[in-house]
Amino acid sequence: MSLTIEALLGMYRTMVRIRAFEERVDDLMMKGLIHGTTHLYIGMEAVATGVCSALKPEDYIASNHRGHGHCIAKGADLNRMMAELLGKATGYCKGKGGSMHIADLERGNLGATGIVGSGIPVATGAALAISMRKEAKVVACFFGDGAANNGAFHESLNLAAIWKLPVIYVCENNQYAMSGPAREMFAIPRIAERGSAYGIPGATVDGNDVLAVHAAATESIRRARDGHGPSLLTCETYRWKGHSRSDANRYRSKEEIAAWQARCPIQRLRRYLEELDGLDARAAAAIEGDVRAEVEEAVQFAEKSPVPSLEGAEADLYA
Amino acid sequence: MSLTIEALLGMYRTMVRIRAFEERVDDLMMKGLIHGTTHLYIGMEAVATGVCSALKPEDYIASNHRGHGHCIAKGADLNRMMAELLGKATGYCKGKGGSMHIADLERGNLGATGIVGSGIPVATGAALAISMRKEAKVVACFFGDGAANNGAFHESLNLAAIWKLPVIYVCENNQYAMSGPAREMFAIPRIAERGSAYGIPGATVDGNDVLAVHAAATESIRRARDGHGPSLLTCETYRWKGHSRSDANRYRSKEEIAAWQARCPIQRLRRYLEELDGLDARAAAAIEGDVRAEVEEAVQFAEKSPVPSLEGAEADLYA
Amino acid sequence: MREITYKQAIQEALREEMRRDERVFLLGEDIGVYGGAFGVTLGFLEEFGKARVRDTPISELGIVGAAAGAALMGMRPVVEIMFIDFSTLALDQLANQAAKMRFMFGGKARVPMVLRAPQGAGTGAAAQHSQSLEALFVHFPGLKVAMPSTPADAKGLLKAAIRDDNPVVFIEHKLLYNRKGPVPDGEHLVPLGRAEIKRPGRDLTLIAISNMVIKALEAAEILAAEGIEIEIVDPRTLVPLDEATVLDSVRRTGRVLIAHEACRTGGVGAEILARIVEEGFDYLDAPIRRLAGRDFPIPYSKVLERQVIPQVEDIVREARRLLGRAGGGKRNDQ
Amino acid sequence: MREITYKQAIQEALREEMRRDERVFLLGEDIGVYGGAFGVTLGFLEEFGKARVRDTPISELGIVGAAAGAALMGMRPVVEIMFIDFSTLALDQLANQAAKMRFMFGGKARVPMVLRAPQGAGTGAAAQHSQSLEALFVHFPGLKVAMPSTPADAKGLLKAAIRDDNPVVFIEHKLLYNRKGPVPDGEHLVPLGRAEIKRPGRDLTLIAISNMVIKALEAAEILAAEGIEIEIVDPRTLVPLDEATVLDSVRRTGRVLIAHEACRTGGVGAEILARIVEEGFDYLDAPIRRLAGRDFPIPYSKVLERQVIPQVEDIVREARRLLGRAGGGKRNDQ
Ligand SMILES: Cc1ncc(C[n+]2csc(CCOP(=O)(O)OP(=O)(O)O)c2C)c(N)n1
Ligand SMILES: Cc1ncc(C[n+]2csc(CCOP(=O)(O)OP(=O)(O)O)c2C)c(N)n1
Ligand SMILES: [Mg+2]
Ligand SMILES: [Mg+2]
Repeated sequence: MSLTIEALLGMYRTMVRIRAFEERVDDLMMKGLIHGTTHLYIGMEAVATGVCSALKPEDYIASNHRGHGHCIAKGADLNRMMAELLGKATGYCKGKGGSMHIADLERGNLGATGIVGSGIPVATGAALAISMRKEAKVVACFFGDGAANNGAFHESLNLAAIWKLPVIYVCENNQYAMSGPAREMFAIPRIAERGSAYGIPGATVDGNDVLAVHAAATESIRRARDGHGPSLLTCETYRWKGHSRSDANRYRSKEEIAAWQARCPIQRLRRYLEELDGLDARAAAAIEGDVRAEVEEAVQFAEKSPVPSLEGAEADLYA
Repeated sequence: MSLTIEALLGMYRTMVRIRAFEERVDDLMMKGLIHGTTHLYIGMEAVATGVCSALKPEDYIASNHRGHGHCIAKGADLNRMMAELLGKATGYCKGKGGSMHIADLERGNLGATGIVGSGIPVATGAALAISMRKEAKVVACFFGDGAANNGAFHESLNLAAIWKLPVIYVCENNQYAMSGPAREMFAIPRIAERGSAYGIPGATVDGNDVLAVHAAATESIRRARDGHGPSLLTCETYRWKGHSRSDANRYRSKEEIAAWQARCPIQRLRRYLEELDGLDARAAAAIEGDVRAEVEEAVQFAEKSPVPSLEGAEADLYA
Repeated sequence: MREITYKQAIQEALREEMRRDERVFLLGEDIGVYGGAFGVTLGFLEEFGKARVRDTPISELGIVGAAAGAALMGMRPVVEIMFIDFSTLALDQLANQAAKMRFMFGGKARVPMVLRAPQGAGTGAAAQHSQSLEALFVHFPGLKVAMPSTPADAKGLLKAAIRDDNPVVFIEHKLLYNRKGPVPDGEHLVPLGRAEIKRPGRDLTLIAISNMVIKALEAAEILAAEGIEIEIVDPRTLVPLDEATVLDSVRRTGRVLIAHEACRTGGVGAEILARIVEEGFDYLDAPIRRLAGRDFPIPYSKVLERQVIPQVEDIVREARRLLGRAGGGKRNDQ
Repeated sequence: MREITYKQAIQEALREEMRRDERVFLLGEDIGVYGGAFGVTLGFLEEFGKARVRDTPISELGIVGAAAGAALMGMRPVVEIMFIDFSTLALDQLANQAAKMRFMFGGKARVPMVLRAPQGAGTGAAAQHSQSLEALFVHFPGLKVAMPSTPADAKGLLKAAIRDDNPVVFIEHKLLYNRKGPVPDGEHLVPLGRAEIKRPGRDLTLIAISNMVIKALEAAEILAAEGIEIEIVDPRTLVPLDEATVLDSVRRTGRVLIAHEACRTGGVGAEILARIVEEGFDYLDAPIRRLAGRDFPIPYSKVLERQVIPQVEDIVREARRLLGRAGGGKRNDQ
């Protein structure tokens, strides 16, 4: 691991940015300013950050319903994200997509999708395109533990395996698929063991340790870029918030949540940086201040943006 | 292995019956007397026979497009089978189903299906019913190597695993899915390794050795009946004939076919029985004569049966 | 009569049938302790236990197929698909297996299963969580399709669906869950295949489906104030479709408007319209018109979402237009 | 003009587009050395190699999704689904991803992919290999749907579909593969969205789809001998639908018959009928009638299979009936 302090600080900033963005979204939801539902990434910041920091800007990601973190980690513009959540014409999708469908094609985010598992075939196809064009790019495909029980997972991993596609499958095992506990929905202890069904490497890392995620992702990405095909990286983590707006958290205990909160991925990197003398309280506060300001600016941008109209929407349907 | 000579002779007769039936079907197809397509089981007789001989009559099977062998091994009436193939009103499905849809619910054959992999969820649901009713029955679910790459396989095996359902998944690896060679469609050497993705035992047996199939099936069935859940049994075998009527066999060599024909499952059991002094040429000829006569009778029954009419077909659509 | 919500009505139906017949069981994602995404099965786990209130992985194809298999064995599963949009993942098992088994097997099998799912826009859930997809199911012989608009129909039809020996797709509307309506005490069944006139009227037949019935009733009040009496026919089940009741109404009014939320092109409005033309052409004094979802995926923005779905004012306007009254104006349905 | 088969026409289209644009590639089951279940891609592996003629496992959902992903990246995949019946397995990727991505993403993405699949009964392949499912695709905004009936249309539409920047479902009919017809030499494109009058006539407009066009042409000969001149309109694409050509014909004839092989209930015939009623009611001298597949799964028996699908004699009979001629008799379409 040869990460510079700058690189580590970059990761730290990304994680804090995700956290701040999500907290503000949560707040706007409570206030009824965001309609529909959203799925918050709080607690899982190390996964998107660890993976995306190992990608090059020209690489791709495929996201899912819990996608804000992926999007931010891949470098998205918070203004356009927030505008999208507020259903505004200036949003990433001109208000047509919302939280579950943000795509940022310019920065290689191939889009979020609300149907669990459905991004996996799409990511696999993107990797196929790369492979056919003989480009040295890779696709990182994010999905949850729940998605790993869908047929889309199976068919895609097999395709990628037999065609040696440059894709890394990142399973964010936050222990639950909505209320479904991974321990009951799988009869195996580690989801990464499924790699063996396709003849691809499967690795499990602590998904709250951004450095561990980064290291494992770097390895998988190198493999993919070198033409050795896909791998399955399972990151063990936890979502702090309810599954979505309507979740009453009946399926898990306060203690369990608290135990995972004690393992905060941001605090963890902060402590590490402090040990390295890379970050002190002032610097941390400055970062915090920066990102809160960015987020506030995004909210203001979104609020004063115009609402969309259906005028010309045909052109957004058919090219 | 404590199989009696009678039991072995029963298996032998079943295999010869399947072979004779299929050869006659092939012949009727060539003559244009069977329309549509059929998928012949010739060369694979040991799999259905080995598995079904390990089942009790009250157990169930779920079949697939290449289903005549399963059907016969589960005790079907050749007359009604042949009548179905000839599209007659006396057939198993009153001429409405044809080769790919024969079901024999009285004998526990839950039916064949023409959509690859689609019988797997159905078999799993049947096992769920058994499990909910706390019956000591099992379901044997037959499918090909090709089906193991479909999402239906993945979702079903996981369900059966987490619910410990009494089902044995019998993958008939005849090396090809139509023209798709298993060696190219999987990046793993043995399909049975996929069991580990679901936390269930996976075993691979010589699918041309009826005794090996019987032994492995017996073990899986006991496990299932005792409440220990599903297993995945892969039987390595080969189909001698083309995939279906229209196959030009462009994807495999004559030598390969010949090599597998030299490993005929019927001859193999015959040699074994001869060694045990359980069968001599006369007895073998008698069996051969019996089943050929049965098959001829079936053809005659089918030929003189009436064609169906749509009269009253509404009642065959909605109960 | 006592008033309960649509959701409570569905709960009563499920509970009564589960108590009555132990072959009835539920399976679906998050239906246990979570109570289902819309809370329909809240409390069921406690009463009926894990075996009969079966939380599943996110395996729509697998669980619909498992329901078909269990049904074939004589069980009576009720599968919940969290949003009907996801039924596209399960369509093979539903339409090529469950729907066809009986016929393919020559009339031998019975597949008594129900697939329940909520549909409809209006919650800001965007393109993949807001569709109305009844047209898919209507096209596959072997399926029955129910779409209740009131608590009473929801209860009665769901009980009938569970007792039916065929696969029934039972489509709920998200915006109806918390609406109240009268539901008779005690055993209440509504047979599949019988339409209901939700409001009688002489001037125009408005055939409305699911939540459109509610909007139609509102529109009817507005129109009544203008002296226009529209008759609202709710087919309640699309398969079987009660053509007789529809045609009888058309015979009396001579004018027809059909309203549904699903996309216009290829929606069931076309089928209903076609049947009226084929069987009741001579009754018609004017072209039949459809009010339907515009041919777009459902947009996220609240403003846009509202625009792609027919609203009360659209019904009012179309009714006026059909009756040659002023204020017909420009239409919003493409 | 030279005559080639429908299958050869499709081959020419694929070959020309693959030679012209290296982003075009094929994926599907057994399309390589086997040449596809119907031999459409025979020889392609030799010319274009394994990378561009990509044999896949039996993973319909996965490969349609992979095509969508590759298309999103700027490739132009053409997926072959062996029988359209299996598209039910891939419907989520087709209808919820490929069709919606552009819209959901605010008009940014392009998804230039083609899904080719054969459909139709008449080969004794029974309930799961004989369906006609165009109605499913027509209902999802974002998809285009082509159904050529002649070699020339097959070639021209497929080339246009491949060059189109949207997902196009291109539906072939098994019974047409070996039929010959004239196809112009050289570059030949048929724009999506333009109907063609396959035979002019003054007495009745017969809107026929896919293989029904062939049956309609036969029926027209029989009717012509009786002095009845029917006009056969082939929409060629269902989305976009060329309403103008249809309505213009109806305006001239005043009588309409619609024929397709798909099940009657919820079939596209209803949609076409509805549009004519909505826009051309005043042109109509008689109720529009549909001739369609009966609402059954396709039975295996040759005898039964024939009975559930409209035949030439059914068209002749219905045309006579609509024109009030003798011999209309009892109908066979439920
Ligand atoms: C195919 C499908 N089934 C069900 C749902 C409803 N749903 C949305 S998110 C979710 C849980 C997903 O779990 P997981 O994949 O672990 O991701 P997480 O939400 O935990 O990040 C469910 C069941 C859906 N969106 N798509
Ligand atoms: C879902 C689906 N895709 C494709 C087909 C066409 N098809 C029929 S059999 C077959 C090969 C099946 O291979 P396998 O499962 O190995 O069984 P086998 O025929 O070798 O016994 C294919 C591709 C189908 N029937 N269903
Ligand atoms: Mg999860
Ligand atoms: Mg095989």
